[in-house]
Amino acid sequence: MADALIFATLNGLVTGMLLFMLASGVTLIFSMMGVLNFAHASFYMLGAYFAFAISQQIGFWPALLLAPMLVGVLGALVERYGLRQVHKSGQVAELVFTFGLAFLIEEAVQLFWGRATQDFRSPAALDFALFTLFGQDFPAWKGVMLCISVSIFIGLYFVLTRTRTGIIIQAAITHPQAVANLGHNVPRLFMVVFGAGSALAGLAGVIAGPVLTTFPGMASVLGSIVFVIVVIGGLGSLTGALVASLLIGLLQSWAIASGLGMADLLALLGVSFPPDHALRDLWRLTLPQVAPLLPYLLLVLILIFRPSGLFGKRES
Amino acid sequence: MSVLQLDNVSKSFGNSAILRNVHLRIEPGERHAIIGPNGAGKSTLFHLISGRQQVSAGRILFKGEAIHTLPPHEIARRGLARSFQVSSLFAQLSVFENLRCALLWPLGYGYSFWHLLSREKALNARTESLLDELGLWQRRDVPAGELAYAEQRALELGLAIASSAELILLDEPVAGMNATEARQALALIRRVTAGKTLVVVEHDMTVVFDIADRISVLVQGELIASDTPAAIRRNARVQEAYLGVPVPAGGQHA
Amino acid sequence: MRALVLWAGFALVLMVLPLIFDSVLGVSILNQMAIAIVFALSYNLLLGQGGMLSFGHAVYFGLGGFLAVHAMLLTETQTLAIPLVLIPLAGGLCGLCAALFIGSFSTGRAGTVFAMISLGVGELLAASSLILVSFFGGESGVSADRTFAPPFFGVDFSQDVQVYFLAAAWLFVSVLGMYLFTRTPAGRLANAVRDNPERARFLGYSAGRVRFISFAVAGFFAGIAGGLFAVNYEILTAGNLNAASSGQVLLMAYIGGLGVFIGPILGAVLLTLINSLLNHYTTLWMLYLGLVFVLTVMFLPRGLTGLLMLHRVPWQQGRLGLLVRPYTLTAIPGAVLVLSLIGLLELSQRETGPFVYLGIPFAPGSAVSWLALLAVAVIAFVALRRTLPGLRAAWAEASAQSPRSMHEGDAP
Amino acid sequence: MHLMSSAHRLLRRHTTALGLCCLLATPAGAQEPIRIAFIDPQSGTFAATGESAYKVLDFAADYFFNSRGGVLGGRPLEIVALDNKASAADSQLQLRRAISDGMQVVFSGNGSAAASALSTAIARHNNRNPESQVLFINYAAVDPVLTGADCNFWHFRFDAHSDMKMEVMTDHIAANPAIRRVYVIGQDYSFGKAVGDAAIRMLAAKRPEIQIVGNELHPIGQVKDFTPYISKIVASGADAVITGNWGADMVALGRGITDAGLDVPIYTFYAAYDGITGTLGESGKNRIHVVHNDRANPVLNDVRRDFTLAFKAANPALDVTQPRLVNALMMLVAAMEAAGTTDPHDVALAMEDRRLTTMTGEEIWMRADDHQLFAPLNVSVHTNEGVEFDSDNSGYGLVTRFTVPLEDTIAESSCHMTRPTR
Repeated sequence: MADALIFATLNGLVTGMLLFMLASGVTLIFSMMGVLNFAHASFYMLGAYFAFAISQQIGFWPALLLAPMLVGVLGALVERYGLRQVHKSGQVAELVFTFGLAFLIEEAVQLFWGRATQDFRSPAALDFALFTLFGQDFPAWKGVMLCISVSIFIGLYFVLTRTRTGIIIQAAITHPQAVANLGHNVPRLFMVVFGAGSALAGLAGVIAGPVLTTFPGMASVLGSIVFVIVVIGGLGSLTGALVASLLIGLLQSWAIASGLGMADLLALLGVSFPPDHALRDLWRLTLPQVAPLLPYLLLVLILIFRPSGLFGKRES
Repeated sequence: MSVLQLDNVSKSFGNSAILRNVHLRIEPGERHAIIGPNGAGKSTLFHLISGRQQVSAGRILFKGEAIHTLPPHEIARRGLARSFQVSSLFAQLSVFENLRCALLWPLGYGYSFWHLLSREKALNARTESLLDELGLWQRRDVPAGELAYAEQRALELGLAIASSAELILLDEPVAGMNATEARQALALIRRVTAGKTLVVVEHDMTVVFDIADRISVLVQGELIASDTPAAIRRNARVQEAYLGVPVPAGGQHA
Repeated sequence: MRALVLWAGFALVLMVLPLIFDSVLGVSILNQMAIAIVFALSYNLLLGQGGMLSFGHAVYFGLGGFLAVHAMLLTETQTLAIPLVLIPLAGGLCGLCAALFIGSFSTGRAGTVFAMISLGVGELLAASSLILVSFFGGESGVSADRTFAPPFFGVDFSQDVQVYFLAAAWLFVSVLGMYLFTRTPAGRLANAVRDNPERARFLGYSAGRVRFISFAVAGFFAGIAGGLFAVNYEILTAGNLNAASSGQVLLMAYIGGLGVFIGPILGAVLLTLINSLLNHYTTLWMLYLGLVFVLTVMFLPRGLTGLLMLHRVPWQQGRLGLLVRPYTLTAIPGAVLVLSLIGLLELSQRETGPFVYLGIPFAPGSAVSWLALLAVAVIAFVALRRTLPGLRAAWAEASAQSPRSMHEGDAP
Repeated sequence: MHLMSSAHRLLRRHTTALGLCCLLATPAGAQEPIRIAFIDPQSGTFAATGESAYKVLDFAADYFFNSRGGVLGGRPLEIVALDNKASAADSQLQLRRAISDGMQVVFSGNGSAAASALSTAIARHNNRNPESQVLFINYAAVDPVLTGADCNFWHFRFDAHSDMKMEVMTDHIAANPAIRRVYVIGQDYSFGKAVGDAAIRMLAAKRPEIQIVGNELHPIGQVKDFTPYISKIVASGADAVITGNWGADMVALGRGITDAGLDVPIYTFYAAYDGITGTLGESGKNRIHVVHNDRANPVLNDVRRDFTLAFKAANPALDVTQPRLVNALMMLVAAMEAAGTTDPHDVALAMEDRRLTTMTGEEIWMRADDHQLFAPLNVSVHTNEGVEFDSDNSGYGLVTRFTVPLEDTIAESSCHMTRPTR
């Protein structure tokens, strides 16, 4: 049991930090521009596909750098020529626009790379076990994933607290109107933040692509979870995004590892049902089965009882 | 019995107190103006009375009943209407629809989904006459968002007075108007609020002394005086704290 | 009087349609359209009329549909004899109940919070539909035979055409019901709350309660649409509840146009045609659909009906004639550009064999084909750049009196 | 009739307005073609499988029949792909389209939901409209109920159903004394559950001492990361894994297991072609065991070899993924020739109890009781050794290690079929 728990925790950390790379971008973009970017996970997918294409030509390591940059430029272009155009039609239109964009990117990816899963692999040099615990390998690539995502977190923290741009961004998060009054070029700032957020998502895609498989559905699998995190953590709160990312990552990982079921719970309570009971589907549920539901349940509960999220200060 | 009674009302955000121990009584039929420098807490006072914000301490009675714990729509239903400093309209609805919406609750339609609006003759007639009264007849079918500034202010006022509420709070009704527009607006206010209790927040001193029969002065969250216009003019504390600061006629405001 | 004529005309069109499109496929598409129209209009009550952006409207459609199928099953197993004509009502009531429950905690806030709750609830239900097999039937869904219901004046509903008339009747009633709802105090207040919830509060209305009512009504009609689906297809699957289904209805309402009542009807008709016909000709239809959607959001914020409505001012001023020439001049290079771009996309998808497009054979492997299409596209684009200013000027002239700026809606 | 065709023209004109009519190019034969609807996903997530299957069927129609003078005295076969987007509702819409166009045979199979919806819809349609009946050839949906409790006269299945495959799989596992601890994992829906339940039931009957160390269901198509599941498999000490997973879930599971350094055989049904073989590559070598009807390597005879070569020449990026499509087409044509008509009722009767020698020389049999086809079943291994025809042009492919003859795959029929009377 202990070994399962340790591995579940490690896996939860890796997933959680990966989710944070996406959630941080969504949070930054939302706080500044008031747009919940539905297409954010699509940029993550583009990161994986771009890296796959580049790594086939010139190798993985250049791809690790180039693909996120490409995605970032693409994101900036989307902001400049798409979102800005829609901005005048209001918040709902912006949300709907990113929704349509996600749809479009998924189709475009299929147009270029087809619908099958791509054989995108981590570099062969890292194809070894970092350590083996209780007979199970921890792949080196996962260690790299963790390193990259943690250093991104540290880098982000540094940029936001120690640099001029970061301080303007922070100001824009809490007082979106005030920054424009200070004479900053807000549209350009928006474009930069959108591009940087997309690049972060792209980087997440590059490092996750080899592990979580690169296929056209990879965006939608992750997409809504990222929103859940951002909302649970509190719209506009980076700390919240970090905590919620780790929470969701660990929660799902532990839920799967635990293997507990309703039947166990009922047995604990001394209740039993005949196997053909009308509610048989309910009491046969196991925690791993409902693990993917947990984030959504948490989302709905949080929104009902604490709409500003765990760390948020503002409602929508 | 006073129409409106504020007992010891305080409001603070975090550590900063916006209003401190405000006592105020407004009698039926009174035309009461609240003046004070920027940041004195005038708008906050309106927000507290109308239920937009919650009091930190004290209580507010409307016709003898406590309303400071009620949500805004409950307060409005009891006969307290207000206007906003920045026009707050239903931008995509026509002028006519804006006013009709304001009449629905007072005429007892509630949340009805079994009445057809076009069939309600009395409702529509009242809306039309209100349109007339506000001088917006020609703009009847224009979306509120497309009105000119002065027209928006007129409609704003219309939404506040439509319900024939007993107490009407007007937040800077002539702000941003030129002299002619302000004069017309004042005439309109006088005409449509005849016989009702009126509380006005206003910067423009000519307006205030023109319209009000009582004036309260709010300085840094404290009500330092509440008296007739003549008495207020003479009041030393008011002169020191407020009128001592030169305020050019015509009312410059932020 | 004019309204009466319009509604009679609507009824007449509904009666005549199956006589014109009387093939099995034609009737089938008509049925699909009827369902889609009711569904899209119910969504419009939320987003268009009430300002509530929902990413989970399929929940009410699906629940209504599942309940309807179960009601049909009850009839099939002779537990209860429910006339088929009332099945959509059962669906509607189920949608209403679900909306009453979910609306009770989700309509307190609009905007992003509402959108996120709808997303969460939608995902929750979609995921549980695969787990709760006894009600949702797992991935193969629940199926029932409609012909077991007692005949309705001798009609046993074994033929699609018979179902069409049932669907058309419900469509008529639903459209009328939703139209009338928008003309009631509750319906008008929904508009008011959409525009300015704060102000509505100071007029005596709880914004949450107003939204709740619209939400419940929308749920009811979505449930009716689900019930019609159950009657027509005799099966419901988890796919009817999921996010893709919710996205579809958003697309319909948005492309059609949210501002005007008939907008979603137009959107539903158009999207049904695209969904059921376009995929026969190209595997890229979803890509085209996505492009159309994104371009609509960008350039036609009020959808296709919004574009039509823009012509009202020129129409009223009798200047529509001014637009004919510039429209034609722009449409020709515009159409050529679009067609050549489609040609390029399709060509890129072909691996072998001649690809006959617009009667011209192209060879996927040859550079000539590519260059030819590309050249046409470039020429059309240049031509379009030259004709657009003329259109813009004509627009400005035609709608001179309107203070609103002209829309660049028709730029492809 | 006249009205109907004019309506048809009207509908066509409608699509011309969309500017896409001309994309439809159908070569006109001298004789009226026999048009066959292929209702499968051609767009969306599941399109890869549907597209490649269509290509195989279309190619086989030309290769075996049209180039040799057609069917029923010279009528060419024409396969019309209709996109059902793997949805039950769209399947029905496409069925209506096929009926509108006068087609009498429907091929389908991808996705149990769509197939069972189609089977029910076709049975109902045929009941209600005896003048426009349709035959349903199911080439891939493996839910046992389709030829069991939910069987009907119009449905013919040309793939072994999941219980038959599971019999073979469990026989194979039971025969391997090295396997003592088995982990069962599947997608959380009826097929995944059925596979898991069947595996446990059959293993318990065949080798009771085999321990089931895990029985896990995961949400279908929703799992971001399989590592937590893999951890559990590793922790359980399993020495074999059984799964019914397909698509991206299969790839992710397979790669997850190998990434974790777990060297155990994985027994499954759908772990080849359409990108899966290529993606599994080296990591799946000798680990992935697939139970299927469709033998790829070693190649049994020249007919099969020539067909594959010709197909690969025409479609270099694709593989002959499901040769049972060819079997189904051959039996259909044989039944048509025997009945001397394309009338679905007569063809169905002619198909019952029919035996046929396929292009590989193997014999297949369509049982009349439940319309289930019986054919030799194979256990094949994912490898790059001894592969004549690889898949996804990856060098890897399936090599059959073990074959169960037709007679040994026959299970009791549980179908109570009501045959329509004329």
